[in-house]
Amino acid sequence: MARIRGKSKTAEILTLDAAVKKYALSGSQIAFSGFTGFNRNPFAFAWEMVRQGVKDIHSIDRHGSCCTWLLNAASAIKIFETDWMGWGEMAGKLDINLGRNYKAGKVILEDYAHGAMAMRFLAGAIGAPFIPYNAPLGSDLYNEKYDALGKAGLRDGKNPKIAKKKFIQMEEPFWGNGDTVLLPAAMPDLAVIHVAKAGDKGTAHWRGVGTIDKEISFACDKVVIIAEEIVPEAEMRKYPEANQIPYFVVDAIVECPWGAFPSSVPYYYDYDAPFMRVMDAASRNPDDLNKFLDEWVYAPASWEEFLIKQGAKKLLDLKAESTGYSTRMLRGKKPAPRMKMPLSVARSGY
Amino acid sequence: MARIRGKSKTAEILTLDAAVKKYALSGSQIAFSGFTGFNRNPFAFAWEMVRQGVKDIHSIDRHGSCCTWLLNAASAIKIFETDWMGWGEMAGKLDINLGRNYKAGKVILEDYAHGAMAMRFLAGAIGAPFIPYNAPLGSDLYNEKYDALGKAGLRDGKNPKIAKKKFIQMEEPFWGNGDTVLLPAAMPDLAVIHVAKAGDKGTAHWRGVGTIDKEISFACDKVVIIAEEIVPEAEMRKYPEANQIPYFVVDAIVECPWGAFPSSVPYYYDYDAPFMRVMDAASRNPDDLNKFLDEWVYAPASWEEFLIKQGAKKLLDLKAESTGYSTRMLRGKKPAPRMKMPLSVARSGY
Amino acid sequence: MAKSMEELMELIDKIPDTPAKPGEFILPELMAIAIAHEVHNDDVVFAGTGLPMVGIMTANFTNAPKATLIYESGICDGKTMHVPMSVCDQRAANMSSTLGGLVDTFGYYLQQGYVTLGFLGGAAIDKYGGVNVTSIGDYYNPSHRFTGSGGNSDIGTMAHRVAYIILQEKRRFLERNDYTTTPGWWCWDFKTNEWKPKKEVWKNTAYANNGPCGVVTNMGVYRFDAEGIIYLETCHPGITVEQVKDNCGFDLNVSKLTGDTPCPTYQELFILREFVDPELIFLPAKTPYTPDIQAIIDKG
Amino acid sequence: MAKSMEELMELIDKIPDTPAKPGEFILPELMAIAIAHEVHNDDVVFAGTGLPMVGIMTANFTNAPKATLIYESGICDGKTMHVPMSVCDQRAANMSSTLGGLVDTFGYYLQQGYVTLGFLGGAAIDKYGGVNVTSIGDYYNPSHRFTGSGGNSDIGTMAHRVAYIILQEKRRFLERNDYTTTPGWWCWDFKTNEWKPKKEVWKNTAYANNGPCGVVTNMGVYRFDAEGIIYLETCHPGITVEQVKDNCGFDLNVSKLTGDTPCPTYQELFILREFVDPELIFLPAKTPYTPDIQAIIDKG
Repeated sequence: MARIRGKSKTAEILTLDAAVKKYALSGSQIAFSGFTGFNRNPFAFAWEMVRQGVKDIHSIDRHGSCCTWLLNAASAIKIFETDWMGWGEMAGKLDINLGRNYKAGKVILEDYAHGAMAMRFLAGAIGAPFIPYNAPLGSDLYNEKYDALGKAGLRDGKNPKIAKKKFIQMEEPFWGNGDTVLLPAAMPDLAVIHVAKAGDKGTAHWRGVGTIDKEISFACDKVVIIAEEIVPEAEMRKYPEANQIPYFVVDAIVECPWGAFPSSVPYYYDYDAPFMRVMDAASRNPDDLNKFLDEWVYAPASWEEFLIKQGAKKLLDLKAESTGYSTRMLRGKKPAPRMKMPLSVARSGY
Repeated sequence: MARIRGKSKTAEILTLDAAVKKYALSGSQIAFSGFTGFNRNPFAFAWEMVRQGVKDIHSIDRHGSCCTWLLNAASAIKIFETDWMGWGEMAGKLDINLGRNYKAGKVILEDYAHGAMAMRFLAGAIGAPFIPYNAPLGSDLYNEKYDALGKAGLRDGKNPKIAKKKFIQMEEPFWGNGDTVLLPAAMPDLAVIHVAKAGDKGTAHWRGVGTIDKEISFACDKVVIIAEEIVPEAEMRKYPEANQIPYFVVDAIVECPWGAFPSSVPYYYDYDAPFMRVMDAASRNPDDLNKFLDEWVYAPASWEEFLIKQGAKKLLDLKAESTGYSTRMLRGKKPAPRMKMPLSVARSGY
Repeated sequence: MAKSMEELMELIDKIPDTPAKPGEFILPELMAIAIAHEVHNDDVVFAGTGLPMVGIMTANFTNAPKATLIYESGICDGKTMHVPMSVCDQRAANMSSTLGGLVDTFGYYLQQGYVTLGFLGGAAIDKYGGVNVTSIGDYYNPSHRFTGSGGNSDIGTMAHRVAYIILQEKRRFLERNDYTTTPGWWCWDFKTNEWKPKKEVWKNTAYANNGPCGVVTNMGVYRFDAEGIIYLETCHPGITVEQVKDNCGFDLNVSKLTGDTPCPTYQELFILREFVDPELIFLPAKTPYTPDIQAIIDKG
Repeated sequence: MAKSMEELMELIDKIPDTPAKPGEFILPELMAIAIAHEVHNDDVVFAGTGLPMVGIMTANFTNAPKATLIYESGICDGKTMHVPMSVCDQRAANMSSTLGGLVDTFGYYLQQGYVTLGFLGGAAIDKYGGVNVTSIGDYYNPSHRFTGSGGNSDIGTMAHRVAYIILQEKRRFLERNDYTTTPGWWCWDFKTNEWKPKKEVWKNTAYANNGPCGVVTNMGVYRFDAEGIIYLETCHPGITVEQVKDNCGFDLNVSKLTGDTPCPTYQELFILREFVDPELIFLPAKTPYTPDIQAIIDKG
């Protein structure tokens, strides 16, 4: 839904610390960039949120990520409105911390689906209040009984970020096309978007898999860009077709190299599957989890210290090759083979 | 609105002649790429349509273009559902041929607006039957009296490409956000998209100003790509972020260098303002128009002959420089100055 | 003998930024600069083809260098070196921040609420700033048929402020339009068939308080009062209030007239002539400089 | 001594494309190949993380080289050299046709009707192919809470055909699911509160005739009859019909059984082991080749 702005935003360059302090307010609705735990999760930002003790977050997302894993680990999420509550490589399994908090009644889960959330962010981005979607009729996702925010009394119109209904089923009026479902726009308070490069005026860019970070950036009131590198704006203007975010949507830019670790930034570094396994293992009991948080979140003096603690070998192994990823990192039980050409192309062309 | 396809399309490479014969059917609903008369108008395709005598086109578009100018000149358009009926540089004035045909009762005009048409194509592209848009309440565009297709009795549901209503005003049900307007998706029979490059499998790409050609390509049943050059598909896969059209939406690819003349293809060639003035002058009386059509449309043996007749100097002058356009072409009364830097950047930076 | 663009750039700050006198510029120049003055440094501006484009380009080189220029084809903040003939001219895309498409500009930017100023043309305007770019007479059998909305109705209602450039004639300044393409401060409520303040028709929408902030014609500059009714703010130099009233189809409020429209400065004219439209695409001819200005230029 | 990937590529056509024998492969290999066999050469396939991804990658290297692989993060037709761990792994984007985002995959591709086959996982399935990946027991106080839909409910209802891989247990093969994430051939009509054929609930929509076409479990392969009810088509080698029925929560139709699930061929296994998951990310271990196959490999 539209927010009429009387003047243009001007992006300011902030430290990670200052950006979290200014924009990540307890109780606010936040969306993070990337997809699952593997791609451009603004982990350093979530890490700093936990260090600063931000609480009661309404996380609205298309996935569980390294960010939501950490926020759940610190019990900082109060409402999780999303569609897939696994995270990272622990695909197919619920985030363990989330499960524990849910069982303890500390978090409300509102279930949607990937496509539905994508459409909700699209609607939010284009300033539309809702969007029709072929949300599957007969799915309990669109069963009024299972509207968790409604059941919790939060659809009373008092929170301007929570729609009065989870969905509305209606007869399609233009084509005689059966029933369709209207979904409310997503329009969170804050977008935290990890990108490869940002100009010092705010124009931002990434390569590789797309996700819906452009839509999120437009759907949110405030936008914080976390960049591997801040470059002169002129640099970003050489190939404007490649930029996804125009500067006028950006409130703050933070330069934070390796800030998406342990997720990947294509063409910069790969994801760290072993570290994600460490995170997952830690979540299996509260003592281990506290130890993990103490060691990896609270103890390091800065994000740079956190990276230094990971060690040089890891940074070397994760550094992306010209394919955009690394073949030096051990992901499974055997090292990655070196290939000159994909088998499908070699055997069947395009 | 969705069309369920049981198998993937496979793009075939056709000549201009064969592509028009196979896909540009009289009476069908067609959308052309580009924007106004200046950018990536698939003019060669429209030119061949006129030569083959295609009639009764329902043109659904965001603009008048060189294509619709020529189709109107040949009285080949029966319904013009669009938002801006000027064309090319004759900005601010109605297309003269269109005006003549409209006065003679030979064409139905259905008025929308740029944003409305963009949203209708977005809805068509994502398979949604309609989309809510802040179409201005109180504008006669959204006055039921001025629904031209309705008045003509064409909203009876018999034509699957014409919605039962031009728009529906409704109360916004999720946020208490006043009234909003639902617009029906655009989902024409045919998209004709002029691009810079296409892979021989169909993946397509352009640089420069964007328009809504990706949305149109997905919104239409059939898609014909007209490319300045067809290259090996492998060539297109080196930087997939730059490609707008995946091959599986493409039905046919036509290689047709300079096929968007007299409009521009950024980084290939500029628009030809003087030739557009010739077109406009010709439309001012029927004799001149017939002479123009005889000379420039019917007489040349092929599109290549048409280009040869334009002369080498023109091809040299229009050839794009590394800025994407040409400074050698006389557009106004004085030649273009050579600049080393935009004044705004020189004086105020970014 | 002719100076390079770089040499001309060096001269800009030597040209006095003081108002030129009537007769030292032509009307389109006055109008282009009047348009430029509507732009604030913190605006996100969405401009239409023609003089609006020329005007905001000039603003970007003078009073509003930090303003963001949007063109509806999808161009965000192009750093233009040569005047575009159209909103989808590649010239407008030079060194832009992003290059999207119509869904970006009308959805992500405009409907989302990022556009602070729209500058548009119009064929006719009503007393409340409602604009007609569609047709005169019966819609289905018009005496004049224009191009239709283009982006007019979208930009004219979703930009925070909107300004228009219109040729002033009795038949173009009207109590009511035959066809309202873009509603002004008052409009029809089609649900009740009443003519109402727009704020009521658009009640509860995010856009209810947006509306026209100014009109530039060949005769003067106009504003809107608290009731949403147009009034004359300034007359262009040499134009009388009587002439303005004679070219207005309703009883125009001239009580708030503040005087003459400010003349463009020599520096503004220099920038407009040398850097915005030196190709003479939108300006009909290059007006000669006064001898003292020409002397500064010649001296280099 | 170890062969390069290029040398291994040269060997592919020398490995016999004849069925291996039970014991010469492990169950995940059988299942991956069973998944691969669901893919047609003219499919646009949308696959989920895990074994579905491994299966369709294998298909792209064997029986369906021209199939288009879509990953929900926005990847179209990547030419993969290393198995992705996730649908947004950059490995999956290698040499792709386009790189969009979720709006592309779920809107432009899926809802638009371009996806011909979805291959997904599931925690539990009902007799009509309805799938639960959300929760067991009371939704608000579940005995098991799973990850939730992800793309399951979208892909499972808008792809022309959809197939699932599910671990077969009595509590996962049910007459009715506690929670239906993705409806199968029958589902609730929430407007009338009736359990109905999906074609009736989805009447007039473009998607009414889409639905499940197959299920692969650790015990067998299943299809759906004209009423939309699941039946056993093949048992995996070594599995009896009795075992299957014991691991099914409803009275399973076994009358259409055609025999054993085809064993993967030596060539398929070679491709799966050497080219799809040589890093052993999804496969638990590398199964030794039989001596005659190993001899072909060693001989080069």
